[in-house]
This record gives sequence, structure tokens and C-alpha cells, in this order.
Amino acid sequence: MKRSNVATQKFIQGNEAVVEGALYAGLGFYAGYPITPSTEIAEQLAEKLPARGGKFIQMEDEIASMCAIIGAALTGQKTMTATSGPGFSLMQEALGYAVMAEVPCVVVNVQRTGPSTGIATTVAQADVMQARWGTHGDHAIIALTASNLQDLFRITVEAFNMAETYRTPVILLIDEVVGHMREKLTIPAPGEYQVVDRLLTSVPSGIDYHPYLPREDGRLPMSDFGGVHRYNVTGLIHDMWGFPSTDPAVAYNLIHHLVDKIENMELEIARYQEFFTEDAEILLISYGSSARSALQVVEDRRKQGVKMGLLELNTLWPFPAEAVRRNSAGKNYILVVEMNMGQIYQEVKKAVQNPERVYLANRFDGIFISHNDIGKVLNLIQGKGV
Amino acid sequence: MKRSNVATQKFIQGNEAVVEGALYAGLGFYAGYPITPSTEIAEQLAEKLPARGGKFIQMEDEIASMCAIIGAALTGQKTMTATSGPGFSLMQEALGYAVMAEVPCVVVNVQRTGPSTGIATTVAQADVMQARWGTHGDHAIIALTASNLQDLFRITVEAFNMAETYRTPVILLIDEVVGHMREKLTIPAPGEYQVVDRLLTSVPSGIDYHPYLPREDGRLPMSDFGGVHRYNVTGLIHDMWGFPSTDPAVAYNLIHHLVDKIENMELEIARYQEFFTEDAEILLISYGSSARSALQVVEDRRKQGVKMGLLELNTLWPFPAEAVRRNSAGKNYILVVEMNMGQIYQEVKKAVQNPERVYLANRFDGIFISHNDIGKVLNLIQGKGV
Amino acid sequence: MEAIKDKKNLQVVINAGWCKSCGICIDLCPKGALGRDNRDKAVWQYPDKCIRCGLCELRCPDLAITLQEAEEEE
Amino acid sequence: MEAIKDKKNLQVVINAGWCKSCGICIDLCPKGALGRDNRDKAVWQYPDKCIRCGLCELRCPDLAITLQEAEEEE
Amino acid sequence: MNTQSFVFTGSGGQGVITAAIILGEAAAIHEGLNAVQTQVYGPEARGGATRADVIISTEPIHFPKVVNANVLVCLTQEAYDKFGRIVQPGGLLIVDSLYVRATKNTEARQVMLPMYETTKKEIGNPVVFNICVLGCVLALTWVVTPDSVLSALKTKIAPKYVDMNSKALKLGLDMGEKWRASLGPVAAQKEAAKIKKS
Amino acid sequence: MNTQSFVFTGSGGQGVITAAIILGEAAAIHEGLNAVQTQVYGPEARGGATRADVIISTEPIHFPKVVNANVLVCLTQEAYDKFGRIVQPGGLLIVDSLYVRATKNTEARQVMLPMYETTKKEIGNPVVFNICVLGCVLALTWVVTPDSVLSALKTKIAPKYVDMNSKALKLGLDMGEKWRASLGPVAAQKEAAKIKKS
Amino acid sequence: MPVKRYLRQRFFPQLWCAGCGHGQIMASLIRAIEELGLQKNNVVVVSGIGCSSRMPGYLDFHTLHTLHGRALAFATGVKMGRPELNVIVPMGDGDASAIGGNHLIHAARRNINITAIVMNNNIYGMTGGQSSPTTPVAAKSTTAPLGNIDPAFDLVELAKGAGASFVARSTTYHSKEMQNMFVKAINHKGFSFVEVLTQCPTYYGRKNEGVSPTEMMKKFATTTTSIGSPKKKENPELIERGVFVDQERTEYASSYCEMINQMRKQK
Amino acid sequence: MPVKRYLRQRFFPQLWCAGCGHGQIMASLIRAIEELGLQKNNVVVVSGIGCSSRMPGYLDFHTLHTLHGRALAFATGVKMGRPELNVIVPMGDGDASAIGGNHLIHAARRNINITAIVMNNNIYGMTGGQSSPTTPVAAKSTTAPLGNIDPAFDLVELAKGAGASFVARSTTYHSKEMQNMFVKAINHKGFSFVEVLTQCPTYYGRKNEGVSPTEMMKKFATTTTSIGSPKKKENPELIERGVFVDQERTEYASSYCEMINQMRKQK
Ligand SMILES: Cc1ncc(C[n+]2csc(CCOP(=O)(O)OP(=O)(O)O)c2C)c(N)n1
Ligand SMILES: Cc1ncc(C[n+]2csc(CCOP(=O)(O)OP(=O)(O)O)c2C)c(N)n1
Ligand code: SF4
Ligand code: SF4
Ligand code: SF4
Ligand code: SF4
Ligand code: SF4
Ligand code: SF4
Ligand SMILES: [Mg+2]
Ligand SMILES: [Mg+2]
Repeated sequence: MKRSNVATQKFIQGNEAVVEGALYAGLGFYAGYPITPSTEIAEQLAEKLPARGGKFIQMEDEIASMCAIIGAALTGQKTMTATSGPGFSLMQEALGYAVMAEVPCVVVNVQRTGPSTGIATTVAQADVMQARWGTHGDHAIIALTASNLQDLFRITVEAFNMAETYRTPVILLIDEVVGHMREKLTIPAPGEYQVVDRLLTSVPSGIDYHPYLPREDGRLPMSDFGGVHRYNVTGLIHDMWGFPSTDPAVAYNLIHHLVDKIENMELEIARYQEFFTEDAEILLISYGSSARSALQVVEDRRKQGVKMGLLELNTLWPFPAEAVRRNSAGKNYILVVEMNMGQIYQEVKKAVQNPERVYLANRFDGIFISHNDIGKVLNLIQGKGV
Repeated sequence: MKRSNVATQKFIQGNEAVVEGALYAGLGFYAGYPITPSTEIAEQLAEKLPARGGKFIQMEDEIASMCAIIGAALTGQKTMTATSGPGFSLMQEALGYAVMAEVPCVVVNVQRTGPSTGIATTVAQADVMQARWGTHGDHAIIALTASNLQDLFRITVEAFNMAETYRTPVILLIDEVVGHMREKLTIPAPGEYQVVDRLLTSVPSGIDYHPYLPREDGRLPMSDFGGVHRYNVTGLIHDMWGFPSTDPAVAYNLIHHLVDKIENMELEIARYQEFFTEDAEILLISYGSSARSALQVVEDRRKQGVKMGLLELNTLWPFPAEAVRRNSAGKNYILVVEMNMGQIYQEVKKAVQNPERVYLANRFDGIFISHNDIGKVLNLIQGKGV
Repeated sequence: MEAIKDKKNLQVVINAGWCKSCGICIDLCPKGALGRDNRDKAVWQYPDKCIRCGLCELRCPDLAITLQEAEEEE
Repeated sequence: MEAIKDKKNLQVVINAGWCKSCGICIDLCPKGALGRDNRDKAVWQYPDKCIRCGLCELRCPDLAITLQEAEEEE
Repeated sequence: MNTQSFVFTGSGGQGVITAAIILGEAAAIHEGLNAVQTQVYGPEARGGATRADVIISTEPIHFPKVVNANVLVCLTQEAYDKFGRIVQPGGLLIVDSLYVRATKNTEARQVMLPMYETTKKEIGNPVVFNICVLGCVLALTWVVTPDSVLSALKTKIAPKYVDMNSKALKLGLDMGEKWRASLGPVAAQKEAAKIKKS
Repeated sequence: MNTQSFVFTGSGGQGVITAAIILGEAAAIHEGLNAVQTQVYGPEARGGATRADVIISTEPIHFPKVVNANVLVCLTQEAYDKFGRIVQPGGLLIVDSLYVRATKNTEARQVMLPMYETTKKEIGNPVVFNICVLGCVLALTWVVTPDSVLSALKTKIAPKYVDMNSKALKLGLDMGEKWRASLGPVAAQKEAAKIKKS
Repeated sequence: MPVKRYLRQRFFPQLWCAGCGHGQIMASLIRAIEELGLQKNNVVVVSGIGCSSRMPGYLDFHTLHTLHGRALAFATGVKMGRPELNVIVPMGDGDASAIGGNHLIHAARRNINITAIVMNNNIYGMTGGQSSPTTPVAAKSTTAPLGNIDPAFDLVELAKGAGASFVARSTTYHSKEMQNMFVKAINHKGFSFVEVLTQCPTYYGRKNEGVSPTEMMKKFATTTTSIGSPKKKENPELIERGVFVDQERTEYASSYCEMINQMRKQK
Repeated sequence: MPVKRYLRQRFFPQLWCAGCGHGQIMASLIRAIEELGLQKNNVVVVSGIGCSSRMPGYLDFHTLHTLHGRALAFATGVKMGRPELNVIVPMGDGDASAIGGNHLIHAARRNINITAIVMNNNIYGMTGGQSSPTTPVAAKSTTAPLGNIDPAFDLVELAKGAGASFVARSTTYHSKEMQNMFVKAINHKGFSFVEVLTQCPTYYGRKNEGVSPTEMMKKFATTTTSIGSPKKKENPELIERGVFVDQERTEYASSYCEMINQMRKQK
């Protein structure tokens, strides 16, 4: 019997991989409210966080959870909450606050079938557009996802890193299949993956500190509540000290800053993986659990000599348009594989040179999309019937 | 002194025009929570509804307001709530419920500057994408708007009509300037504007009634709570009797139905107005209060001999792509005028044949966009500098 | 429940299709009149002990028990 | 507030820039020691009547009143 | 008249928005003109500088805000400092002489009147200050008739207050007329002519 | 072995998911194989038919759900009725003979064993029923070693329960072996050969 | 058989676990409605989301299965829309007092004629055994693996504090008492609040006592006592059962209707 | 001058209306903090949205101006993040008891060491005079033009019902009493709740009595009485002032820290 290093290998659920990733990244505070299919994240952290000196709190609802992680983040903690569709909808107002007040935190949405309560236990990927546009007002957002536990661990760490780097809430938009699927996860040793710590201001006590004045590199060093700088945090349009302002110039600059600091960083933030794309004539584009089925199709058809490739997106927002455009160039056709009515499909069409060659293979009935489902669409496109 | 018919003419705010339109359409129940700049709608209805035998209730928050209008709608009432950005974000979960349970109701969002609390008293049009995508899961939505009080009155009546026709929540997405602007409104006599009443089932007591089985024309006749048919209403995926189901076929059909009943009706639902578009070489596309500035530009430049036209959208969702495409065909260029970072601009680009000719004239700093602002962009496009 | 003349005319009817074998009725029958079948479903094993108190009916979470007149079997 | 020896050494200082003329201090002064200027701002009109009770300071919503030692004028 | 634009500015409690609404309603409902009224709220519920615009025209009005005002009314110093510049050259700038120290060199005709003090003195209740102001504006522009304003007023207030408001309006009309008269016959004539044209 | 797929079905309380997890963990952590485990929850928290899939392979596993199972275990009639068809021709269908009346003509080899009754009788506690089932599966497939399963088990349960679980596993292994033996030497040999190949 | 007349029998056997107290509460509610002689078409049952919220699916009334925590907000709309209907709102403890706490206190404040029933099993059943705001300190749950440190609400005190005009408590052990309270609560003109202590053997039971449904029920017999009973003095830990508040106060929907009538007269 | 030390003077004069009681509450709070000798860097003031919520902008502490109704939820995060900080949460009556009612009762239930101050002017000031859950019946507001028919919360009763371990009430008329209560509330180890009756002359006053700020304040003198005063018996309508609850109970953040310590020991 072969025995691998049990200490750092675990056979766990995707939701638990998120937990491991968050702990690796330095999670200090979690607030949440149970909801299928995300609950295991809370349950695991209820035990693991205090064991490491962190704190877990079950709040009275999702709104309170989102608010609490913002509050705790301002004291210097890395914070997270997790939910699913209905709870994510409830969090939209406070999520917008985190955007506006530039508070780093991570919000996990383990997607299930919607709209409304839909089906609590089945998979979907239909909150992609909501992640981008769910809160009111012009804004930008980072949303990440993954299809397997190793990636999920890594991308969870990156979610925290990006939250710190860009001072923004980051959405980890996974789905029920990834969340509940168990496979082996190898947890890297400390230091193996980069962990971005909170950038604290070097301005000493007594010197005027500007919590909302970006440095030259665009970053905004923070000062924790309880520290030597007393400033103001608000969801109103505010000046560089954090005080409310109705000056149109202040509003213009702030809103532009909030959008640009993310949208202009598309290339930096884009995470994706190319499988057999180089010589591919047919390109699949997928993400989350559906990317597994897509990869299955690619491997199956490659064996039959079909030149197919897969572009798996780990960053959904800002949409990695450049990667999509580059990978799509010259392909005979592009097939987007997802579990909704075509949310990323529409973005791909906007991004590529040849939108008329973009097709959609999807499911939105709660059943996990299979390689067979994708195969049928491929046959159809190729004029082979179903 | 000329004296016009005072009885049916009023010099009132846009928010009051919404009230008048809602009463004309037969509003029976309003639940809401105050928020600038929508509060006048509640304040007016607090007085006017009971005077007509209807009911006004101030709920504990926006979530409760949205839930209450759904509950009351199921008893046969025409219902409405009104709010602004932060409240609209809070309503997203319950809004999705209304979509899922196919409950007719009207939700007014008087847009103000966001994101988050932003500036409570200044104008914006930045909740357009949120109106479409704010709640989780695949769905479709109707969103209407207007730029002047007469249109606003009419479109409010239409919002109720569409809610009844399509059994869906309809969003009336106006903005602070229209909401607070006063001008003359002529209230038509009863019967002058069509009012669509609730379509009640003709199935008699004792016969199996299917609340969620569309008729041939796609409509679903209702039966009020308290009536002879006892059925179930839920936000879960449900069968034609309203009982929860996890059958993938049921899920597929229901979600498709919810989307198709609206998306397929684009031509029916599209409301827009063409000003000088026929011979126009330059087309402005706008909506809400910004359409007033756009029309000002058109009239000003027409006087200077410039062939310009305006397409004013009253329907925002489903996006009136056909009208946009048709009006844009052959134009030298198209300029979208709006008060956000380009939300409808992106939709126009998707809709037209020549997306590279589409430009954006916008403001998002809380200041109402003026004909001068638009003029500057026009000059820029025409290579005339600013 | 309709007024009942002769209690002995009543019998405890258990709907095995609805019974989930929770044991509540059996455990809480004041007279020990109920037993279990091989799938642990409740049965009215000792009608003679039964005083027709109706507690089993009142407490069955699955609405599987009815105290009813002998004739009116469904 | 620091321990104060001679109350008469204290004076009521009103910051006219912050005063909003609400009248609370004037109306509620137990001794009627306060009055209004031509823009209705509060003034310490009758220092002789004033007993330095500090109520005006405690109650001014605009933090416009200070009872302070004569020297420490700001 | 083709188009005339009015901007009333002051602080929240002074009723500048009400004055603007009444003027707009008088024009739109009682004189069959087009009128659009808008306002700018400060971040504060009250306090700060409030501004209310009215555009009155024989033509349809699209852009609803005033860019260059024919008539600007300033009832507080803060409002004057903030909005003083938006009156157009040759336009009319009406300020309350108690509250505002007009310092700017504008090319507008400045009218400084003790409207607040007079209202307080003559009517006893400063609540109708804004109606007195409206009277002045009417006297200096004749954009609508006092009757129309009174009709509009009546739909807004309880019957018992009609009298006090009529008086305030009259007070304002008189003050305005007197101001014109004070220019001397020739100047007053010119002034009257200007108003007709604008 | 290349890839083997297992589906455990039953009702919520029976521990089918746990059985699947332990099998997966034994393969992935203790035998260095690839393993993916998924499940289907009913609309109900419990009750209804639960299904847990495990795919074990020497290759990377992409599609994580079982389409055609090599081994299907059914512990309730409802589960059998719902999922009975997903076993592949020539596959193994293991049912509990107390709970399931197997009626279908499948092209799979049906194994009916009194696993529940035996567990209850021999161990006294039906809580380890699922471990006994797992023992049967091991005996009939040898996909992983009982040692690996025990190692995986130990990470999941309190030390005081290890003994009871080991016994249940042994019980299942024995039942499985006995069933194979009952086929007679030739059939058993063939059976053993099939398992190796699959 | 009377009880069945009120059931949507095609959904039986119910999905609740064996021994779950929710079925017992439903049975008592049906008997109360039967006793009151309400017409089926005059009853609306509004629930949120949770195991408890399966109830409307089983009952042959007008039924509205809403969002987690929001039942009373929807019900307020129903009641205002048609004040003549009997609106009954069964809720879980999490549903009513965690996410739905605000709607609970506000419905109580308004004194709107709705009958709220909290099926308090001290746990989130539906999502698999997390702590609820009524989980006792030191009890275990999946989100309190080491024992709960969050103090619990006393729901009766909460309802009283919010101004409810009818407040009562019973348990699944006391079927007849519960039924009587439901009768009183439905008859009450105003907001009525009934807390029923109930057992979730699957999660609360297993995580804590690890005992059978019967034993959980029996605990309700020994850990509770009637209001005013001398036992309470001996053992202050005992939870009181009975009607805590029963006041006549203006009911919201009817005072609204009165206002409408007055306005119409004025015209 | 001591009070000014705690102010961000550049934002003065404040934006509150003339005679608004919110400034008086802020002044008393500052004096309480001064009296307690708290370090500015150890104080976090968290507000929601409303006129009352202008307070953090004026105070030279760590200040967090959040969302309408959500102050206590944010504050819970702050307190858990850094339990050593003094977290003070001024809220409006609408803020705290309408949209924020749920966070209020849950913070009370948890007994987390936060000082909640409700600046109760019986109206929504910020949005221009709509009814709040504390607007008395028959009082007028812009959403109750004919007089309010919605019964009001007694916030003290609500906080008690939710289990708050420190509950007090004062008014803007009673500046010193209010200050003393703030001192006690901040000192209290656990959740403390102080309701301060205050005047909104601009909306509540104008819509109802139409009187001056002073007269509104004077009303507080005549319509309230100290707890236990004999006046209450003569006139039961009188509102009581004073400390209603002051219990020692396990505080949430510290019991969490204790749990952490225990877990660490176990390792
Ligand atoms: C907005 C939202 N958050 C969370 C959930 C998940 N959820 C469903 S039921 C439930 C709790 C159930 O507990 P309780 O209300 O006590 O009812 P029980 O199941 O115990 O009867 C939760 C958290 C949801 N459906 N919607
Ligand atoms: C989600 C949301 N809903 C509504 C509002 C609008 N709003 C701002 S403050 C306020 C109420 C203010 O009243 P109160 O809390 O009593 O404070 P006050 O102004 O009287 O001090 C409201 C309704 C908002 N900002 N956000
Ligand atoms: S109480 Fe009901 S479900 Fe339980 S054993 Fe008895 S009959 Fe069966
Ligand atoms: S009626 Fe009473 S005695 Fe008879 S079986 Fe039922 S509980 Fe036992
Ligand atoms: S109390 Fe303060 S603001 Fe009011 S009049 Fe006196 S000094 Fe001025
Ligand atoms: S100190 Fe006392 S007596 Fe003197 S002015 Fe102030 S309130 Fe009046
Ligand atoms: S989980 Fe608990 S509450 Fe839910 S049905 Fe089972 S026993 Fe009842
Ligand atoms: S509106 Fe009322 S609460 Fe707000 S600042 Fe003015 S007086 Fe104070
Ligand atoms: Mg529960
Ligand atoms: Mg208030």
C-alpha cells in the first residue's frame, strides 16, 4: 500500500478547500448564515478558526454577515463570508458598501439553481451577471472561480491577495458541484504560495493620513481601527480623508477610481488555463465545474483526432477579454460551456473578433452538464445532427 | 387670464405623476420605506390611497415592503412599492421571488448617485444593469422609464398593464431629475388610457385549476387567495399547480417560460419615441431625464441645419434591440446619452450593425447632463475639439 | 370529532403507509396497547388494554393514527 | 472640567459662529441671564444674574457655549 | 415673452422651493404657458444653500435646469455666494437686504430690498416671506399675473391663510413697483421696456 | 485497473455518503490513486433517495459523476427503483435483501445480501451498516485494500468506535467472499477474473 | 376522518423525518381549525423556508411558501389585501427569530391580526443542524461544535417586548394544550404569537442527547410547567407554558379600514 | 476646552437644524467619554444613516458611517475584530428599530460589549418627517397625514425582551442624567442600550405641536419621570427614565476569546 504524506493531503469537499485556502491566506474573521450548498464552509470554520485564534460568528442573516466582515476588516482582519443565491441577493447593498469604502474581504457564492429559492441542492452558474451588476450604481468587481480542489485552494488564496492588493471585496463564485465534490487536495507548505498581507500606511502618528488617496502604484495603504490614525469610513461619496462630499469633481474621481482600479487591471487579474489550445481548431471556453466536462470532451475528442482545446477561466470579472480574444483568434468555432442561459457566452461574443462563430452548450435545469451534453451540441454545430 | 381645465391638469413632480398613474391604473395596495429621492411617492399615497379605499403601509424596511406587495397582489390587488438604489439592492431577493412566482406588481426605483449610499440627492441612471441582473439566477425582467410627466404617467399605467399581462414584476426605473421635476400633467379621463385588469381564471370551483399552466396565448389566469381555488405559491421550482419540484424537465420548462415570456415579447413590450430620426445623419439614443437634454441638442442643432435625431427609449428591458438597430441603420454615428458609465451604451453596441460608430456622452458625478455636455462630445466626435 | 356513544365501538386504525416507525405512539400509550411489526411500524397489538384515550392519534407526527368507529373504515 | 475655585471667575463664552439661534439656552437659563443679538444669536446679556450653573453649556445643541475661566479665552 | 428663467435661492426654511412651485403652477395651469420647475437639494435635509429653478416659456421646454437666469433671487449670503454668478448679463438679481451683502460685480441689475424685515413688520409672520419675495419678482417681471399666483396659492394653503398670503403678495408687488418708481420716470420706463423684451 | 465507478444509494440516514467518502479517501490518500466523490441530495434534508458516486482511477478524472456504474449499491427500494438502471451491463448490483426486492432485469450481476440484518445481529448496532456494505463491495471488487479503508475510517471516527467499525468491515468482507464462494469454484474463478478486468 | 379533509393527501407520507415534532404541530393546528369551523377558502397559510415551512405544502388551504424569514412580511400584505381572511404563519425558530426577527417584532408592534406559530426545535433543521438564536448555551450544533456560546432568545419575552397582544407557549408533548392555544390565538383579534417547543431528533437530538423522539418529548414534560405553577418556584429553570399575554387592543387592519371609512365620509 | 478636543472642528457649525436634540446627545456623550478618560484611539463610533448618523463625522475617534439600519452588524464585526476597543453606536429611532430592528435584538441577545444609543425623535428626520416605529399613535407625519394608526414600540421593553443586560432611558432635557447613563453604559461589560428622547423641531415639532425646540424639551420634563417615582402611579402615561436593567452576564467577545484560549490549551 502506497502511503503519501497524509499531513498535507486531504480528501475533502470543494467547500472545505475554500476553508483551507482561506486559512492559508490568513483568514481571521468569518461571519455567515447557513445556506445550502455553502453551509459546510461555515461549519468547518466554526471549528477551525477559533482553534487558530481566529473568530467565527453566525450572524442573524446574510446582511448582518456581510456588514460584520466589513467591520472586522477595518480592524485589520482578513475576513470572509459564504452564501448562495438568496443570501447573495441579500448581501448586495452591503457588498456595494465594501466596494465604495474600499474594504478588502472575500464573499463566497456557492451557486445553486435559481431564480429565487429555485432548487437548493442542485447546481447552476447563473449568478455570473449578478456578481458583476447586483449592487446599484456604477462599480467594478473581481470574481474568481475554479473547477477542481487544487485550483480552488489556490484561487481562494488569490482572492484574499487581490482583495488586499486592490482594496476591494472579491467574489469567489463557485458552484454546487465544485463545492460538494471531494477529491484530493495537497495543501502547500507555508510560504509556498504567495500571501499578500495588508498594506499598512507608513505615515506616523500625528501626520495627516489619507485613507482614500491612492499611492502612485494605485494602492491605498490602510490604517486599522484602533491604530494611530482616526479617519472616517462611509458609503457616501467621500474625499481623501473619508469624509462625505457632494463635490462633482470628487464624485467623478472616486467613481472612476473605483472602476478603473479593477477594469484597467484586467491583464493583472486575469487567471485562466489553456488546455491544448495552441493547435486547436475548436475552442471550448468554460469555468467552474462545467470546465471539467469540457475538458473531458476535449480529451475524448483529441483521442479521436479532433483538434480541440479548452480555455478555462478562473477570473470571471473583470472579464478576461484579452485572453478570450487571443485564444479565439483563428478558431473555426468557439463553444462556451456553462450552466446558465448564456451569461459568459454573451461576454465572449462581445470580446471576440468573430462573434458569429460563438456557440453555447449549456444546461440550466439543475443537472450537471455532461460531456455527452456538450458532445451533442458539437455534433449539431458540425451539422451532424444530434 | 387664460384658465385651462384645472380639474384634470396638475403642476406636480414626477414622483407625483407616478402616483397619479398608479391610481389611474387601479393601485390598491402600496407598501414602502422612505428613501430619497423616491419618498414623495409614499407620502402622496399615504394620503391618496385610503381616500380611494386602497391601502398604504409603511413597512419596517424595503425587504418587507417588497414581500408585502407580493402578498397583497395574491389577494387580487394591484400593488406597488418605490425606492432608490440602497433599497432596490435590498429588494433583490424578493424581486426574484416575484419573478419566480409570477406575481404582478410594480417596483419604482428613482435612481440617485451610487454606488452604496453615494449622494442621496443627486441624479444618476446607473441602476440599469442592476435592474436586469440584480437578483440571482437566470430570469428576465421588464423595466420602463420616461423623461417627462405626461410620458411618465402613461408609462406608469403601462407598467401595471404589463405586470398584469405578463404576470411579472415590472420595474419603473426613473431618475432623480424626473422624479423631482415639476411640470404640467394632464390626467386623462377614465377610459382614455387602456387599463389591463387582472385576468382571472374562468375555471369554476371544484375543477382542477392550474395556476402555473400558461394558456395558448401565454397568459396565466389567476385566482385570488380567498377565492374558490386553493393552490400553492412558492419561490422554488414548481409544477403547474405551484408545488415544488426538482424534476429537471420541470425546471427547464419553468426557467425557459420565465425568460421567454418576456424576452420573446421584445417587440410587444418595446416603447420608444423617434424624434427627427427619419432623415437624421446623427442619432442620439437616450432615456429618462437625459433624453430631455438630448432633445434640446437635437432641436438646437437642427436650427443650425445639422441633421440629427433622437431615439428615446421608454422600455429599457427587454432591450428594444430591434428599434435600436432599425433606427441606427445608415447613420453616420450614434451617440448614447446617459448618466452612468455606459450601461445602455454597451447594449446599443451589441444591438447595432456598426458598433464602432457608437459613442457615449455621459456624466456620473451627480450633475444633470446638459445639452452643453452633449455638445462637447459631439464636437469631439466630429473632430472639432472641445 | 363527532360525539361518541360507546367507546368500545372505536378502534385504533394505523395507516402503515404513513407510519414512519418513530415509536412515539408506542412509547407514550398510557396502557401499552401498541406494538411494532417487523418493519417497526406501529400496530394496535392489545386492543383489550386500549382505553381509547386518543393520545396516540393526537401525538402521531405523521397523522397515521385514527381512532374511529368500527364501521367507518376507509 | 477642572476644579474651579472662584465661580465668579468663570464666564459664559458663546461662539456666535456655531450658535444657530435655537433659543434653548436663553429659554432654559434658570436666571434669565442670556439674551439675543439682532440675528437672534445668544448673548451673555446679564452676567450679574448668572449663577454659573453651566446648564446653558450642557444643553446647547451646537456646542457653542463654554463656561470658562476669564483668562483662557480662545 | 419667449422663455424666461428664474432661480430662487436661500436656505431650507425660507420657502424658496414653494415660491418657485407657485410661480410655475401659475404659469402652467393658470396662464396656459409651459413651465418646468426643478431644485437642487444640498446633502443636508435643510440648512445649506437651496436652489429652485423655474423656466416659463411659450415653447416646449426640454432642458429643465436654468443655465443663465433671467431672474435670480438670493435670500441668504451663502446662497448669494454660491449661486450669485448664474444670473445672465442684463438679468435681474434680487436680494434681501437684511441677509445678503451683495458684493459681486455682475452685469445684472441688482435689486436690494428689505423684504424680510418688511414682511415681519407689516404682516407680523415671517412665514410668508417667500410670498412677498414672489410679489417683488412679479412686480419686476410681470411674467404672470398676480391673480394667477393667487389662484395657484389657493390650491396649496388652508383658506384661513389666504388673506395673509394675499397681503404678503401685495406687499411684495408694492415694494417692487416702488423700486422701479425710485429709478425716476425715465429709468423706470426703460426698465419696464427691458422687462417686456426679455 | 484503469477507472472504476461506484454508486451508493439509499436513504439519508443509512450512511451511503460516508461509505462513498471513505472509499474515495482510501483510494486517494492511502493508495495514491485519483478519486472523485460526488453526491445528489434530494429536495429533502433526509428521506428520499440519496446517491453518492465515487470514481477511482489511475488517470486524472475530469467528469466527476458516474454515468454507467461498475458497481451499484442499493439499500432501499426507493433508491433501487430510482437508480437501478445506472449500473452498466456486466457490472455489479449489490442490494440489501431486507430492504430491496430486486425486480429488474439488468444485465448486471445482482448480489442480494442480508447486510442490514446481519449487521444488526452480529454487531448489535445498525449504525455501522454502511461499513458492512463497504466490506461487501471490497470483497467483490478489491478496488482498494481493507487496510486503506480502515486507515481512512480512523480519521473520521472516535477511537472508541474503531473496533465496531473494523468488525463491520470484516463482516462485509466475509459476506462478500462467501457469496463468491457460493457460486462454486468455477463461477467464483470467473467472477474473480471479471473483477480484475473491470 | 376529519384531519385528512384538510390535507393534500397526495404528498403523504410527509417528508419530515420520523419522530419530527413538526407533524404534531400541524396535526394540532388542523384540529384547532376544525374546532373553529373555519372554511378552507378563508384560511391562508404563509410560511418561510425551513423544515417547518413544509407545512403549507401539506395543507389544503390557500398556501404561500415564501422566503426564509419573510413569512410575516408577505402575510402582512395578504392580511391588508383581504382582511377577512384568517392568516396563519407557521415558522421555524431560525426563520422567525434569526433572519425574520425584524418582521416578527414589527408584526407584533402593529398588532395585525395574524397568527404566528414558531415551531421551535432550537436548531436549523433544513440546512442540517446549525445553531439558531434559540439553541441553548452549551448545546452542540454543526456551527457550535464545541458547544454554543451565544445566549438564546426567550421568544415569549421577545414577543412581549415587541408588544404582541397574545403570547403563548406549549410543546409537542402537550397536544391538547397546544390545540387549545391555537384556537385562542386564531380567535384573538390582533397579532397572536404561539411558541411550540418541538423536537428535531435528526439534528438537535443526535448532536445533543442522542435520544429518541419520545425521550425528547418527555423532556418537554419535565422541563416545563404551567404558568403560575408552584413548581416554578422550586425550580426556576423550568420553562413556563400557557398564555402569557391576552390583551384587547386595536387591530391594525381594522383600524386601517376604519380610517378609510372616515375618509370616505368626509368626502 | 475639553469638549472641543473630541471634535473635528472643521465641520462646525454642524449641519443639524437649529435646536435639534442630536447635538445635545453628542455633547453629553463627549462629556461621558471625557469623564471616563477613554483614549481617542480606543474608541470607535459606528453609525447607520440618518440625521443622528451625522455624529461620527463630527467626532475625532475612529468613525464608521455605515448603511441605514446596519450599524450594529458592522459594530459586531469591529468588536470581534478588536475586542479591546470601546465600540459606541449612535442610531436614529428608524435606523435602530425599523430597518435595523433585527440587528438590535440580536446584539442584545449576544450580550456583546457595545454601547447602543438610540436618539429617539419619534420620526425619520433625514428623509423629511415620515413615521417611525416610535411615532405615537395619532401623531402626524408625512406618511401619516391623518394621524398615525401604527402602534409604537416601547424601545426599552423591546431591548429588555431581547435580553439586553443594560437598559436605560433619558432625555435631552436631562443632560447630566443622560451623561451619567452613558458613563454607566460604556462601563457596562456587555450590551448596553440607552434610549434618549430627543427633539426634531423641524419635522416632528412642526408637524405636531408646532412649537419651539425649548418647548419640546420642556415636554420631556413633564411627560417623563424617574423609575419608581410616585408620580408614575398617579399618571400611568408618564414615561419612566432611569436604568431599567443592569445585569452581569457573560459578555460575548470575551467568552469567545476564552473559548479560543481553551482550544489552544487543548492542543
Ligand atoms: C436568505 C436565505 N438564507 C438562508 C437560507 C437557508 N435556510 C433554509 S431553511 C434555514 C433554517 C431552517 O431553520 P428553522 O427556521 O429553525 O426551521 P427548521 O428547519 O428547523 O424547521 C436556512 C438557514 C435560505 N433559504 N434563504
Ligand atoms: C436601505 C435604505 N433605506 C432607506 C434609506 C433612507 N433613509 C436614510 S435616513 C432614514 C431614516 C432616518 O430616521 P432615523 O433613523 O429616525 O434618524 P433621524 O434622521 O431621525 O435622526 C431613511 C429612511 C437609506 N439610506 N437606506
Ligand atoms: S407515532 Fe405515528 S409514525 Fe410514529 S410509530 Fe406511531 S403511528 Fe408510526
Ligand atoms: S387510544 Fe390511548 S390507550 Fe388506546 S392505543 Fe391509543 S394511546 Fe393507547
Ligand atoms: S443653545 Fe446654543 S445654538 Fe441655541 S441659541 Fe443658545 S448658544 Fe445658540
Ligand atoms: S451658567 Fe446657568 S445661569 Fe449662567 S447663563 Fe448659563 S444657564 Fe444661565
Ligand atoms: S431535520 Fe429535524 S426539523 Fe427537519 S424534518 Fe428532520 S427532524 Fe424535523
Ligand atoms: S431634521 Fe430633525 S433630526 Fe434632522 S437635523 Fe433637523 S431637527 Fe434634527
Ligand atoms: Mg428550527
Ligand atoms: Mg429619528
